[in-house]
Amino acid sequence: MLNEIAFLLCAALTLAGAVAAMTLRNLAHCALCAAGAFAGLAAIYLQLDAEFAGFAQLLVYVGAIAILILFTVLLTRGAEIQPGGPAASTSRGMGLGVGALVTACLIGAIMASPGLRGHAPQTVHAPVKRIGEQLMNQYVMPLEAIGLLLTAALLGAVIIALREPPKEPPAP
Amino acid sequence: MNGAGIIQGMIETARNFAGSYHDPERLTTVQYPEEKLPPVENARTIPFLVYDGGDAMAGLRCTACTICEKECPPQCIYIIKDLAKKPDYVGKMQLQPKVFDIDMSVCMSCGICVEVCPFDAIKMDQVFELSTSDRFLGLLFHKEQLAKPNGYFSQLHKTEAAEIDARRHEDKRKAEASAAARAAAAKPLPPGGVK
Amino acid sequence: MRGLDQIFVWIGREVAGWAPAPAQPLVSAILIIAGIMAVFGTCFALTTIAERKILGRMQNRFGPNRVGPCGLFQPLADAVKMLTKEDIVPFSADKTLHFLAPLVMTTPIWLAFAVLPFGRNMSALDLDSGILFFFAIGSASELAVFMAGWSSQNKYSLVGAMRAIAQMISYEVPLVLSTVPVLMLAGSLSLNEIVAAQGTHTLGGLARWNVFTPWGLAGLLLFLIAATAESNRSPFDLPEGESEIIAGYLTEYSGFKYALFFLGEYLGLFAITGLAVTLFLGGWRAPFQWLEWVPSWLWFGGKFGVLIFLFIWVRATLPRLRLDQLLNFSWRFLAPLTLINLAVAAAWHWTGAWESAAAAPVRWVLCAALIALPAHWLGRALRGAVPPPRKYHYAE
Amino acid sequence: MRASTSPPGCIGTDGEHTLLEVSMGPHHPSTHGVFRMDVTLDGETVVKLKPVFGYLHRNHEKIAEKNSYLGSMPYTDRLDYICSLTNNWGYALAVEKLTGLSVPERAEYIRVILGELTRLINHSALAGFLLQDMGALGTPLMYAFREREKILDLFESLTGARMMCNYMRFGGCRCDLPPGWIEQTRSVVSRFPSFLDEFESLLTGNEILQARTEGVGALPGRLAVNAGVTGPMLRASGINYDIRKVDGYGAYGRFNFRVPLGERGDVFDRYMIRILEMRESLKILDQALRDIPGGPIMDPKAKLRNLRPKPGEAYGRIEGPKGELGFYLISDGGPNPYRYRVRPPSLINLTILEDMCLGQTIADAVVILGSVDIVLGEVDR
Repeated sequence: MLNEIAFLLCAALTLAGAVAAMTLRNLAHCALCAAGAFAGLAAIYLQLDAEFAGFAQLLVYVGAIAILILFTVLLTRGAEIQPGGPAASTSRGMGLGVGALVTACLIGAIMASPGLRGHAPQTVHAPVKRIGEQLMNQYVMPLEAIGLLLTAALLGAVIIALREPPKEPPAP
Repeated sequence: MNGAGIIQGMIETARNFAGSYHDPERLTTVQYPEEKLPPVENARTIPFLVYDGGDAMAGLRCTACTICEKECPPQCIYIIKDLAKKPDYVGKMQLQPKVFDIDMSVCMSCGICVEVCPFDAIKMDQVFELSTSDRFLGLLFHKEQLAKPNGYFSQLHKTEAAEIDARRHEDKRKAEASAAARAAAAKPLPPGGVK
Repeated sequence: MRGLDQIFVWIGREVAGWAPAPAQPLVSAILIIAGIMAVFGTCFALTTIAERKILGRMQNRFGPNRVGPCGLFQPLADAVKMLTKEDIVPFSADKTLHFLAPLVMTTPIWLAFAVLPFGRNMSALDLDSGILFFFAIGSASELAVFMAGWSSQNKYSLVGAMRAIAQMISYEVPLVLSTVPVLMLAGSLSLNEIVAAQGTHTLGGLARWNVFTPWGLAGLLLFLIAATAESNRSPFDLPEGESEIIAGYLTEYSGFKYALFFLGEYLGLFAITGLAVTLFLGGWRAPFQWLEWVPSWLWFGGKFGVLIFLFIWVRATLPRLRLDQLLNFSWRFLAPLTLINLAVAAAWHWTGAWESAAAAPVRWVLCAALIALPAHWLGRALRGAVPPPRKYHYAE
Repeated sequence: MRASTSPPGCIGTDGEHTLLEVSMGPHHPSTHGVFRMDVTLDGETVVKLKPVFGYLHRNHEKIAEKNSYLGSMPYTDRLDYICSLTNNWGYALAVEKLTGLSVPERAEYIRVILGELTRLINHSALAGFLLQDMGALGTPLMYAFREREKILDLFESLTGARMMCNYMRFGGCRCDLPPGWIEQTRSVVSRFPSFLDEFESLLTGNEILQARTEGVGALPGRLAVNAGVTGPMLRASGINYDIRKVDGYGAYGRFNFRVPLGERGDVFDRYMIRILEMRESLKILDQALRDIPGGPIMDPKAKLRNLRPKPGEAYGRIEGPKGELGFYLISDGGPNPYRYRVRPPSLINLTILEDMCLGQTIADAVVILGSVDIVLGEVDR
């Protein structure tokens, strides 16, 4: 009973945060609401006894990604939203497509879960040590691939952010 | 070495931390209301009027010459002369102030009134706890508040007061002597004296 | 002595024992929470007065000594002042965020104390991933700083918030990375197990604290530097750099909200100091075997106090860095050095067999050189081409 | 509600960057009084800086034109309230030039002693304030003030006041040294070098201080000369100009001392030049305290009141701790000057502030302002 109430609260926080992040007009408010949604998600993980995933979610999403978003908001001051303008952007179609894809994946995962087929969900105890061992043995290739991808992204970001060297004035 | 200067600085603050517990050279703070610094003879804060004898108003040395009023840079002195004259310490008839006000909220403690006074009548005090709840009239001192006995002045500025007292004593002696001489000269010759 | 060591555990158990059985977990949780809040609340009050008095002595003055004996009641007077001050909210401020920011700052910090082991069997929550929890909780303060700076609608606040966020992001990297060698060698993220890993003794009864190894010493220094920056203390107090941007993101705060920020900052400092004690200084353990009779929580408190004094001492001595120097220092000196320290810790681990009297010093010196030389080179590179020393000539 | 996400105070862009205009002061912790800097920032970089002053204007010159010559003397104390005695000296020098009064030897020595003590006070306090601006939390400032107290005690026992001394008179000094004063001064002076060593070991080698000051706010010697900068700031830029040497006023011709010169003219040089100047001042003090002659302290021709100089003009200048402090007087034969003008070193050194700050960060601007060494009482008069 207590568990259900807690889940509902967390879910409500997550959903409300997400909805507010989409609809609010003030970019700073949007970013903070997104942070709230991330925190709600972390709470759901924690409720599922996934300590590591929950804290990692907090550390990475609330601690880093939300801050990055806020920083972007601070740095791009010119991008004001007109009060009367449409809330949705021009890339609505693409957004819808991505959303549909993610929803499909989620539905697939839910349908595949054993809980739906009447089995009692088995309590999985996943201490950090075991997660680490799994990451380093079974899932080492995906981990490395992600690492490579992130490094590439980082390098790309640095190259984009590098100030262009002042061009030599053309010789007269 | 990186950080050597920082470590050196930290040693310096640590030395001062320890030093403030035992070295009076380092901890020079005086905890004011409980402790007070010894008085400095030359120190000056606000002016006061010196009087001789027991009666403050009668013994004021001020002769209402208004030199201080004219010279005061911020012009905080206000004098009205009293036409009734009174004899000074050598017996000469002098004017006296009817009103002698100093606005202490304007006074800047420069001491120029003291320097220019030819009668040693105005001197610098050493009080400094002057706060009052009345900004205007509370700091406007009248001659009753300003008058302080010569003994008080000698306490504050020992050397200067001794000098002045000696000079005035000498003047008085001379004046008495000349008065006596004059009296002697004016006195009719005793009958049967030398011709 | 065993009794004194466990006295708080015993009191907690006894008091909780009086409650009816179903309520016992709740009562004991409340007791622990109340205990932590009381201890660290008092600690906050004492630190403010101690800091002012120590700073005063270092600057050759008395410090506050008017309220109560030796000025000990000064925090009370401060509290009364803070609480009775008018709470001013700027007209154009974003009122909701302006109100929420101090709460977001202060509330999560309390959670961080949950995982710290303050003594033997004195850890409120033994989480398997305790240190991760600690850092996850700490990330909320960045949000709070942003909220405060943004919502005040003040240029100084905004500049202060930007500085604070840039600084916190930059220093979180070395802060977290400098703890990794400890986790690696202890083989756990749980703070209790990290303390346990430092529990054995070597020759002469000296404890095997991490700080007694080259990588541990370097790690502690790196961690402390990063912690100073994370908690916005001098010489990294740019977000509140008084002489430059008045009070940074706190400019528009007054009264109780300001006090909450103040509390949050000090609690953050305490939490991170507690973590430093746990990770590098052996937590609640005694330095020598023959000192084990002193209660464990006293050891924790003592080490904690020494580190707090160190923070105050640094604050009294050093001028403030500039923003670009601050960021360069983090990215070009601290972050690479923490990574190198990781390798040094690995080297230390591999040479674990060199325990003999002849080999141990070699191992020590080798590992120390592995971290000291890069530190020297990185420092040289950071300072750039050092101009020739200045010569001042004199005209007659 | 405004849906704007732009922060307050954006004043537009310069095409690529958004500029933020920040008005630093007059109520700001680092402006050394009521001084305002209108700073335009690109991020943290200063792209424009406009010094705004006048908040402390007290009509000093006009008051002096109305007061008697003597009556202006206490007002000069309040120009640069850290160094009241050198202000006295500059004014006394101008009036002495105007009236042709000469100063007895003993009074000249007393003036030199007081002037150099004032220089010690000013330079040590400045170094403290500079570090305060750099965020050193007042520790150096407190050390500087600790030593300043000891010198102020000397001033009090001689002149009667700690700061507003009002001591020098036209043709001499107001009163002679009290007994034992020379010995007290000697002991204070003999302990000052240990304070300087302590100060330097706390600061000069500090890496953070070096990083904050190296190359910051460099002022080329040429620009400094063109801007009329004087004092330690000019000498830090490597220009050898010290009025004590150039004019040899007072008794300075008789002392053996050197003028330290910097080479890069940045904040570190300005800090270091002041430290070195203090060491030279100590040398002058040693010689003056050793050689001070006896004799009168006032020109017998001097009179206190009713000074009516012959019509004419005079410019008296001294090497004040902050730079060339000059007083320009025109007399029309009346009891008060027809024109009275102060050349305040603080103000003229301040005019070059923008050139030093452009392209530096706002934190540097604060430090540069601190290194200029201004006192608003003198800037605004």
